[in-house]
Amino acid sequence: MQKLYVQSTLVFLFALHAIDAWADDHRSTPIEPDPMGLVETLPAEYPEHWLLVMDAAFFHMLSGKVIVLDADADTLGKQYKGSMNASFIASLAQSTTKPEFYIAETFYSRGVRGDRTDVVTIYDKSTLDVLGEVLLPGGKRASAMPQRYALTLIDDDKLLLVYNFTPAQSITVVSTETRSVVAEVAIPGCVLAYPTGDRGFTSMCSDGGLLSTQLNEDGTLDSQERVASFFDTDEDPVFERPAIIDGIAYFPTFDGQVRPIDLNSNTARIMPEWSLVPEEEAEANWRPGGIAFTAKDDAGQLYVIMHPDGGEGTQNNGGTDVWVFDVENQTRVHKFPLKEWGLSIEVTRGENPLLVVTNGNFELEIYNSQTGELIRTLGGFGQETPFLVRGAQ
Amino acid sequence: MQKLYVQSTLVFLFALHAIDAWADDHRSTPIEPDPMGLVETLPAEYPEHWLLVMDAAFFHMLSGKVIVLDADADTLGKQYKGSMNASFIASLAQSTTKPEFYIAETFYSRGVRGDRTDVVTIYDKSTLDVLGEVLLPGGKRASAMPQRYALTLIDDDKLLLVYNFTPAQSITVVSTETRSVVAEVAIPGCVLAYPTGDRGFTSMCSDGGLLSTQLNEDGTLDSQERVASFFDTDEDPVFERPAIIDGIAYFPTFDGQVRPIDLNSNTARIMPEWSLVPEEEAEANWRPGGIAFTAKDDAGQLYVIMHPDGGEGTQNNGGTDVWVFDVENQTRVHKFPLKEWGLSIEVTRGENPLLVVTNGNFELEIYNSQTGELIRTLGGFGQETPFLVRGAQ
Amino acid sequence: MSWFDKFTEKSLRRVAQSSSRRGFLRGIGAVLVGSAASAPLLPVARADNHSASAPKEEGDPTQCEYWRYCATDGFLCTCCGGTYNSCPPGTEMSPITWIGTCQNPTDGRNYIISYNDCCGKGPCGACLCIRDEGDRPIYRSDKTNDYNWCLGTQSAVYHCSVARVVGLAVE
Amino acid sequence: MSWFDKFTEKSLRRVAQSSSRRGFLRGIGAVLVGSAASAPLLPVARADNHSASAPKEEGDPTQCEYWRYCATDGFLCTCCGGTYNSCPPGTEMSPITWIGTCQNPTDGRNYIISYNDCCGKGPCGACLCIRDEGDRPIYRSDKTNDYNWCLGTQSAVYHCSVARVVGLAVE
Repeated sequence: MQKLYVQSTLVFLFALHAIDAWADDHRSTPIEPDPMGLVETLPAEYPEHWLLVMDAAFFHMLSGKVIVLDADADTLGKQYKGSMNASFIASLAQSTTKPEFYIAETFYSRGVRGDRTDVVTIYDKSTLDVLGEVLLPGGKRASAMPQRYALTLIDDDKLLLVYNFTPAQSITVVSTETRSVVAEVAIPGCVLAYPTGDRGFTSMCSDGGLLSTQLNEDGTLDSQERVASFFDTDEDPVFERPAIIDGIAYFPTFDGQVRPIDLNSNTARIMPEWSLVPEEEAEANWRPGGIAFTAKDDAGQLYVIMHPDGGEGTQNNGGTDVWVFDVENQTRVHKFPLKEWGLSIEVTRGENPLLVVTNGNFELEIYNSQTGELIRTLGGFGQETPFLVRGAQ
Repeated sequence: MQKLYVQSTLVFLFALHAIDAWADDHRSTPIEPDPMGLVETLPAEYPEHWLLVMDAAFFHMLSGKVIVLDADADTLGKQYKGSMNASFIASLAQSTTKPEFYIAETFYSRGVRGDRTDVVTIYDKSTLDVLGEVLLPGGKRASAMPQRYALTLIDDDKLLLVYNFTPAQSITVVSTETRSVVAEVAIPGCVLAYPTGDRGFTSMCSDGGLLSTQLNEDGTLDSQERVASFFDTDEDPVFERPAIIDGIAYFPTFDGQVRPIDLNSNTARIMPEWSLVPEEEAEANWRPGGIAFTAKDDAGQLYVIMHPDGGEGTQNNGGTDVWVFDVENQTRVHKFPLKEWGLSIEVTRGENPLLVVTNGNFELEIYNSQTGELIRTLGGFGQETPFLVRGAQ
Repeated sequence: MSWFDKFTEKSLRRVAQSSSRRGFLRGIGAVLVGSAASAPLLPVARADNHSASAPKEEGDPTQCEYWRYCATDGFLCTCCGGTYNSCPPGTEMSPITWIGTCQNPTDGRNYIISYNDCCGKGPCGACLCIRDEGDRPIYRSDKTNDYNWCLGTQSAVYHCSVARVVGLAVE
Repeated sequence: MSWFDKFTEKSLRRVAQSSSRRGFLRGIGAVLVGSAASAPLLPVARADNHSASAPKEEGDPTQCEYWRYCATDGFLCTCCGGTYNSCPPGTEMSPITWIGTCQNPTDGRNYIISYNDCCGKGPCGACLCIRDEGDRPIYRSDKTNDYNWCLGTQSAVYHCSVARVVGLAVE
């Protein structure tokens, strides 16, 4: 309890000498002094059950962060592995070919005002140090609710795609090799970048169609191909938030269908839709919804947050259940009720995946993804609004 | 509920025409279109019961703010008058000779990292627009829990004093006339700036003494005078957080005395101490404490947050009561129990002052300062940790 | 603004204390005064007093249920130092906006409402109001509230949202 | 760091869920293992096993009650990706620090503890721990926890605090 500089401490320590001397010979050897300046590091490849929690800090947007948690650990001390700051509703991408994270973020020279600077900040996975940054020109980075495909790695993670909205729409192409901007590709009327084909991406368009773009090796535009409208964006909208399994993106629709789109070739290919809701439960009007409400596991199962009594206006609400689907057989294999209302989900990689749910209290519920059993709830880690969670890759 | 651009709206509006036409002649004239771009303004002189709430946002320090509230209003809509951002545990000063606020704050070029910039941001009281800023050189601004006298106006508000701690201690002198830094005055071993004499300030020193500084008209150093140690900073510490009434600063001590210091002359003058605790209550060991736990009203009464069962370690806790003192007669005139635990207080200006208490839930309790009656509690205004409240001057 | 449609119990408590835990989000939708697009509106009962001095609109603009907010999403400027049609001091109204059509229960008419964001100060944090009817994914930029609409302003930092009448839906 | 000694129910809930509403702050003080300066310490009962392999310290370093934290104030780095003596990844340990003297209940000795702040990332926000004994106002910069002690680091932004043993109080 005494807070002293060493000098003054030594004065009164002298007074204690008699007492301590009395006991000294009875004791074990004392604790060695701790070194100065120790800083922890993490493994360059994260364990399967580690999470990257994207806390947008909606009430304090300049103070967003990405928190690295171990979902297997029992106590906060063991759960919390580190953090990275992430300013103004940032986006995150993780490389699997380099030990790097990429955070697309925005700064103003005076906090909320002044000169704007958009950057991709490059973090080392092991040290969580900033390795460098790529300046994004034009102040174009989309400012929106977090989306998994607002920042996309393609071409063995050599190219990073940043979605822009000003409201003109484009993709800024960043080379992770040279850490520089190499191109900007216009995607008029379309949004986001789902990895597609050899070295490309697909965007979803306002007419209910798609736009598939292929890039050259240097990241410049090679070709673009439009896929004609296949749904009515007013009356029968498809969510722009798919889970991608073996190159097939499963896009839920507002009314409870799923629309698979094959992204394995250079141009997206529409596949037949099927229903998420078994016929015998149709009457309860179950619908998908939430923030990041779709996920997949490495065995190829699709996870969707569902809510009953759905209708116009309920599409972003979240839900009471997570349903799990076999996409091959187009059947539901599990129906897991959630402890609290669920807003976003993620499933970790590997053979024993965990289902992670951001609940309405902005805590993370960790479930066994095969049994639906609640294992633990992660909270109290300094989070405000963790809208989006990514499993460590 | 339909969110449409005007063009598409017009299409379906046509379909509704028949229905509306039916009703048209029975109706009053329709609402006129609202103008575009309206922005509210405030009076250049704020009413007596307006507050400046300094929310340091301790969990999101880059996102601090100062919120202007009307403590007289019944509803949040009428209470909330506006806000100013205030980055990284900022300090606030309000001029009474110019319609301006001054916020001393700190920015980094990349939020939490990069190049540091300290500034005094100048706000217009009426528009809450930024009028300009003064760059503070050296990255020296003290980063500490909010203090009323870390930013002090003197000389009819022509000079603004910014307290620095690196840990070397100094005062940066800013001219509010030229909006520029005019001097830096070393105050070795001393802290803060209590307005003193003609054009000066007094600082409290580590030896239990004081340092009184007078400036020239241009803000440069004129003279400094040390006042010899008058208390033991280890055993009998004086709080550095006084309420100043008629130029006399009333400094509570840890053990429940008050030490008045006359700041009316150019050198501070120590006055005899007296006890905050009536003899018959001494046994309960009442002590002052909290964050900004002293205040005064324009009638010259002193307000202090008190807690019973005080002792080493309780000095920053806050308390259960606010006690009100007649400083002339050195007697307690009121003993107000608080609804919730109190951390900080302020009393508004004028003849019908309100007592404002920041409670442990980080809400503001508004009391009648003469009866102790709780009038209302202000909350839900986007605050995180409003450590300090200033009455509008 | 408007990208906090996605909601959550914790934050919603600030808006609607009384909702039941599950399904509270649906409850918010239920206060809407019906959708002009999905079903034709019947004229509502008119006030007895038709004089020019009769109130043209009623309700509390600091509440999420207020008629003009039928498509709003974000912090209500009425709780942040602004009004339903003006920005708080020191903020800038975004010229780019999304449009809703809301029925005024006082005169039964449908009005086109422009939900301009006020920008340049950090999030107000008071009176979060979320209504998602008619919202579409971000590929429909004309109909989505997932974007921050502080576009074309000096700063893109979102503070709060207003609800301006820009015209009568039918003349 | 250390300037959040000033505490408050709301935040304290994160640390100590069980405190009664009033006086909870005093409760925190009560967990301290006595003050060496205000009253001489008696040696505590020693463990039976005096061998070199005997534990030299006990307790949970993620809890505010842990013996090394007798003068800490701020977020415990043990809850932020660090340990009681090391900073979380990507932060920088401040070379300027304040010093406390805490008694290790395992060996009964008094150790000098250095409370270095870890800096350069925003506030961790987890495991806030506040102990104010021995704290003095900021004119005693050697004994105050009201300053942010991220001084002499690349960034002055505070993240969390460690508690390093720097020596035995008496040899």
